[in-house]
Amino acid sequence: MLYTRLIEMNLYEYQAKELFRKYNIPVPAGKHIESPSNLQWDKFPVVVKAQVLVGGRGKAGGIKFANDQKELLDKTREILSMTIKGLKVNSVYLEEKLDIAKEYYVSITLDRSKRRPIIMATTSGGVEIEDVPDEKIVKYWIDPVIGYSNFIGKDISFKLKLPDNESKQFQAILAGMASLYNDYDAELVEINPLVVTKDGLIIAGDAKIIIDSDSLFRHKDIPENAAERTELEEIAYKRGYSLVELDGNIGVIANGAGLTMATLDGLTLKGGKPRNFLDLGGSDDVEKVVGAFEILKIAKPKGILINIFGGVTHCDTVAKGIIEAKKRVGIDVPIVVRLSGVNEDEGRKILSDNGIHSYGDMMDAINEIVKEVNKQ
Amino acid sequence: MLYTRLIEMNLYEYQAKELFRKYNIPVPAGKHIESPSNLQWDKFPVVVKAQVLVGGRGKAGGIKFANDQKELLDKTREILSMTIKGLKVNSVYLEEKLDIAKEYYVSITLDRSKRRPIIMATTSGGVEIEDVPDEKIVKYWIDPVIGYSNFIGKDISFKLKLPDNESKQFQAILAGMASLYNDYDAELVEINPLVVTKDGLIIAGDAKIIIDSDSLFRHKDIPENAAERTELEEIAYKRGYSLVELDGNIGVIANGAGLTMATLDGLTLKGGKPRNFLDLGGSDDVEKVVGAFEILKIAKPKGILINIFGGVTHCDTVAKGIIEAKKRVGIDVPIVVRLSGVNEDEGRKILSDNGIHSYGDMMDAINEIVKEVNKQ
Amino acid sequence: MSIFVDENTRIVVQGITGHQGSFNTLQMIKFGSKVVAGVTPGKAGTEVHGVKVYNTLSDAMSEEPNATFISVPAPYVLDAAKEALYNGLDIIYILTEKVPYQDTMKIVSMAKKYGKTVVGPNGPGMTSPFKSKLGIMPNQIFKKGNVGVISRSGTLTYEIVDQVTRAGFGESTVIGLGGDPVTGLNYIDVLEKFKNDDETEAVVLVGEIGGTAEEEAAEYIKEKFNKPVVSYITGRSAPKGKRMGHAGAIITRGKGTAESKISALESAGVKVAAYPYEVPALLKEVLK
Amino acid sequence: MSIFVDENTRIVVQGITGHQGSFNTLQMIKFGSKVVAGVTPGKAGTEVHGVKVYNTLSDAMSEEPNATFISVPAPYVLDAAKEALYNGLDIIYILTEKVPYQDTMKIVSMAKKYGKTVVGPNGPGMTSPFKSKLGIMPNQIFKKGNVGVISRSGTLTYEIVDQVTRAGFGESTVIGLGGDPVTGLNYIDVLEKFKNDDETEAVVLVGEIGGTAEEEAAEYIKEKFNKPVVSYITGRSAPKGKRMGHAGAIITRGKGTAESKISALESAGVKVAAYPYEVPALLKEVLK
Repeated sequence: MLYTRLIEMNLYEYQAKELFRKYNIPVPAGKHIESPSNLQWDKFPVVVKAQVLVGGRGKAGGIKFANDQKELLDKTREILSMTIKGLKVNSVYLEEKLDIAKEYYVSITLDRSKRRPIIMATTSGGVEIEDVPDEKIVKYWIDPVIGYSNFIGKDISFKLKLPDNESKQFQAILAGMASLYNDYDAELVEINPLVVTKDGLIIAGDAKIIIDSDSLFRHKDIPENAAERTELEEIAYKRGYSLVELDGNIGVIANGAGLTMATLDGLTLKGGKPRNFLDLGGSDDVEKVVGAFEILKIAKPKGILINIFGGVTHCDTVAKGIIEAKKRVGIDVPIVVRLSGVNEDEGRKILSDNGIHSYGDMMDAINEIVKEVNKQ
Repeated sequence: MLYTRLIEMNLYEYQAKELFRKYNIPVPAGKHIESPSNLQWDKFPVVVKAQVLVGGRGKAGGIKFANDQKELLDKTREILSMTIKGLKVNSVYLEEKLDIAKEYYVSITLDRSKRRPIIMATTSGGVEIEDVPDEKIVKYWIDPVIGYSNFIGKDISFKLKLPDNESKQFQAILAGMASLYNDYDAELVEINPLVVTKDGLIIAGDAKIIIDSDSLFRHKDIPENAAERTELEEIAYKRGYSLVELDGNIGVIANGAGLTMATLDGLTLKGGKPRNFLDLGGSDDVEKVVGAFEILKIAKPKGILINIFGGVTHCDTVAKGIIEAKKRVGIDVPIVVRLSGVNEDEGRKILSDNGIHSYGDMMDAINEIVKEVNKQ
Repeated sequence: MSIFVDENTRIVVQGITGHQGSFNTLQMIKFGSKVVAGVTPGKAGTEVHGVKVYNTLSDAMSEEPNATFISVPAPYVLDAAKEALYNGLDIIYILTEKVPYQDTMKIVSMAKKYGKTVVGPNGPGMTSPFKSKLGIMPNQIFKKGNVGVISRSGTLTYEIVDQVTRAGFGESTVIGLGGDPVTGLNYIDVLEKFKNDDETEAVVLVGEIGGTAEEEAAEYIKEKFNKPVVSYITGRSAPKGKRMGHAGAIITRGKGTAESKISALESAGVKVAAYPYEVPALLKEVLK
Repeated sequence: MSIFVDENTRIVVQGITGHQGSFNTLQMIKFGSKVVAGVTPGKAGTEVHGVKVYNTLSDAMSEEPNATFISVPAPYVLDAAKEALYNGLDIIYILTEKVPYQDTMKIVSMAKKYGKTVVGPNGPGMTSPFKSKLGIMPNQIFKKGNVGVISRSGTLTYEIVDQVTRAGFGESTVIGLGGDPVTGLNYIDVLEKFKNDDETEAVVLVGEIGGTAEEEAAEYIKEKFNKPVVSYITGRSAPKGKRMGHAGAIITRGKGTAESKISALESAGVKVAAYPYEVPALLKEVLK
């Protein structure tokens, strides 16, 4: 599960705020800038914010203030040359500096165990929400049959003890968030801080939206952003593979997220160090197998373990893929194969006809590859 | 019920087709014209259609064809000077003439007894749908929890035995109609004829939309059209009364649609002829009573029957209203009053203090007014 | 036993500080109903006729209501009903008129999912003398008895109940379905309850022209109902031809007129009165 | 008795002419499942492995199916599931992966309204050897027996079932919940069924990191479950820190890790295996 959801779609702050505008959620005046040339801004001080898909950019120096045009240019250049947690900053978002009186927090996300969306809100915002004690957070679950309705916003306003002038604004914001959450198949819509200005206006200080990547077929207006992926993960992703890079030396190809995880667990418990998670998925295609080897080759493992339990993916197909890969990709490290399940006998025969031994039991294969790699 | 739903909102064809465009339901190229000056059209022949909120305009001569600019001007002038079934034609709709190969019918409306929307469709369109035998009409009820979904359009296409090239077009049209029906709180969305052109395109030949008038508060983009109302009904409607004009001579004021209807029934069975249906509704307001008398005065009845069973409307309020009306409106025909229910005693006392006798039983009052009017 | 409302009905009034909410709270209390709480946002801490007011229904749930009286403006009814469903109330009575019918459809279908009852909109509610009244019917017309009444009307219901009471009968439960094209309960829903109600020995069914609900009720009575039914149908004198569009006519196919309803009911063995005042006489016949 | 699927399960395959639909129709038939109809628009009159194909599900209802196997592309799953609900099918199994989770939420909540069961999406389905298989699990790994298996995974389930079978045990019913964040059934739904299933004497619960479903199952087992449970949890070696956003962390508050799940299960008396192959040994202990 953890591995399979890697392709969730994070939006940049500037994109999220564009969506907020569409849903009449107040945001500060702002401008998205990809290069310091033509840098125009007329109301100072201004905030310059690095646009990166990773948390903690503030602490990393990715948010700076500028009091005049010259400072703006300097700070923008500075931020545009930064790399935050391994991610290059490609653009900044210039934004009106708010006169902050209070900072709240509000979010809508999926509560998986209840199978329904949960709203969380607190007047103790502006900090990492994990650090706010549970009793300060108002939680409200949306019944999927009833849906979001205004009584929920009213109820939460009262539970937060918002003053009257804030209550109406808060309700409108929450209603907008709920519509956005539904219309855009979001997994998360989060505002932290939700700023109350000294004038008593409530405005979204930051904006975090995660879209369910499975839903992108119906959201043609959402650009596909690169997620927090390493170079190898990006290559695999572009080629349609679900891969997570790890720091070991044994390349792993398995089928099904659960079995792949179990393979990594088994390797680790037996003293092996997996180089990656790679789930072939449920496709029965020789080329898919060959492609997996092509990617693993880039990762330069000291050995490769293939662990297949045939279902949708047939063992003979995998066997053919291994033979093909050996020919075309040119793998020069030890390969240990385990095949079980649908067409197991056919697959094992294809391999042995080509001089490759294969195992029927997963632990035997794991023990073998660990031994092989440790020999080196 | 019949009387209370008089204020349903019919849309003109040109308005309905504008909404169709919004939902990607194909309509012929068209133009709405309120005066023959600046009459521009470049593709002939063209159809000139009277815009009136009443059926049967075709038979009444309200649809004409023009083959050139001069004919267009003549026909437009002609139709703009017409009155169809008592309704003055104020505008026309010019429309591209379709090359018709086949005529279908499709509608979505409320099935009250099932409390869910019903889709009706037939390939025998272009005629009055009541004349099509039931077995030729495909009916499909929309489950309000499941809602409209594409399987319904697919299913109906197969049941209508539409050829493949028509099926996809039909499904898109039905999906558009279903969205429009929901989004605009429609009571009816109807296309008759749904034209299949000789080129195989499916296009809405006509368009009929009725909006639930109770929902207009959330459809600010829908203009409020005058319904099929008489002059008196229009006056009453504008003043907020639910009135239906009838051809008798006894004015009637009662409260509640059911009791008002029962009053008319009783009058009729006893040989009286009601001049109108007027339901005071559930408001407890002296001025509302006075206003009812003002409207009835315009109707020039030979006598007025007031039949009140007090609930939300209190009897003493009605009594005060009658006294006020006598003073201010100046009614010179016999008034017979029946008061029962909440504050009945107080109301009867107010009337008798002012020299007006009142009845406690509805039939006694009905008998009395019939006798009074027949005396004249 | 009564149907729907009885001495265990605990009522919360949504919109209690409004004119209707406040007036009817008092009337319900006078009738003997248990009105346990009221809701008006921002009015927490106040009282209406001795009933505590809360800001939200979820707060008011501390008084353990199981039924709600909704009296908020039409545009807010859907929200109020959703709030009632979210908080698990069993009976949702909606007084408000002019509720968009698609909102009502949503409320009714959601309520069905949760096995809850919706009464109205745009009807007088339900009364079980003298156990509980959830609605706006005038208190003084009732007497405890064995006649059940179902009606689509408001005042016409009072008229009929008044006649029944004056003639010496009394009522088990009186239910006004509401006058809108879509309502929470229909005749058959209520007849099914009356069938198993040991306090009800005869039923008065008050109907009116339009729709086919009375025809369907007649069908049900013919096949499955085991108690005598007396009826009154209004609209005999209504002018023909003023009706919904063509599509509507297809659904009803000639039903919906007073004649159609009366003949359907008569062929189901129901005695149909020509005037409201005839109802007691017919009741005498069937209850003798 | 088996749970969910048995010899009375009559399967219709929505999307029967597709690669998956056709292949699995054959496998289900070989397993002994009653596949009574298939649906592919425009393909009426043809057959797939002897199964009649219909244009629409409403036409296919003439074969009286009570369960469906949905194998259509992700964008069409919502429509297909609505069609299944509209036509009253009792069990809706969705093979398709990458279904938007809000679509799944809608399907699950609508199904609940109608008292229907949704299995999946993105899971291998359910198998009761040798009564019926509704899904894609490999036929050869099963043996009739008294061990119930619940899992969120696909291939890992086969691995475990295979181990169980090779060790000489057999299965009563095997259920793959599906790997998506929202699925029709969760562990507790299934445990409740196993509890009352006289053919099941022990349960294997296969879990994985992420979410708190296993922790909740542990709670249920501790308090309400009366049969021995053996478990295997994957993801112990997963790197920390790759997790959903801050809001997600609040909901789980430290749960969701393999350690948290294992300790919750162990404190509920569940024996947790370190490797899949240890499961049979633990079963031997609890079933001796």
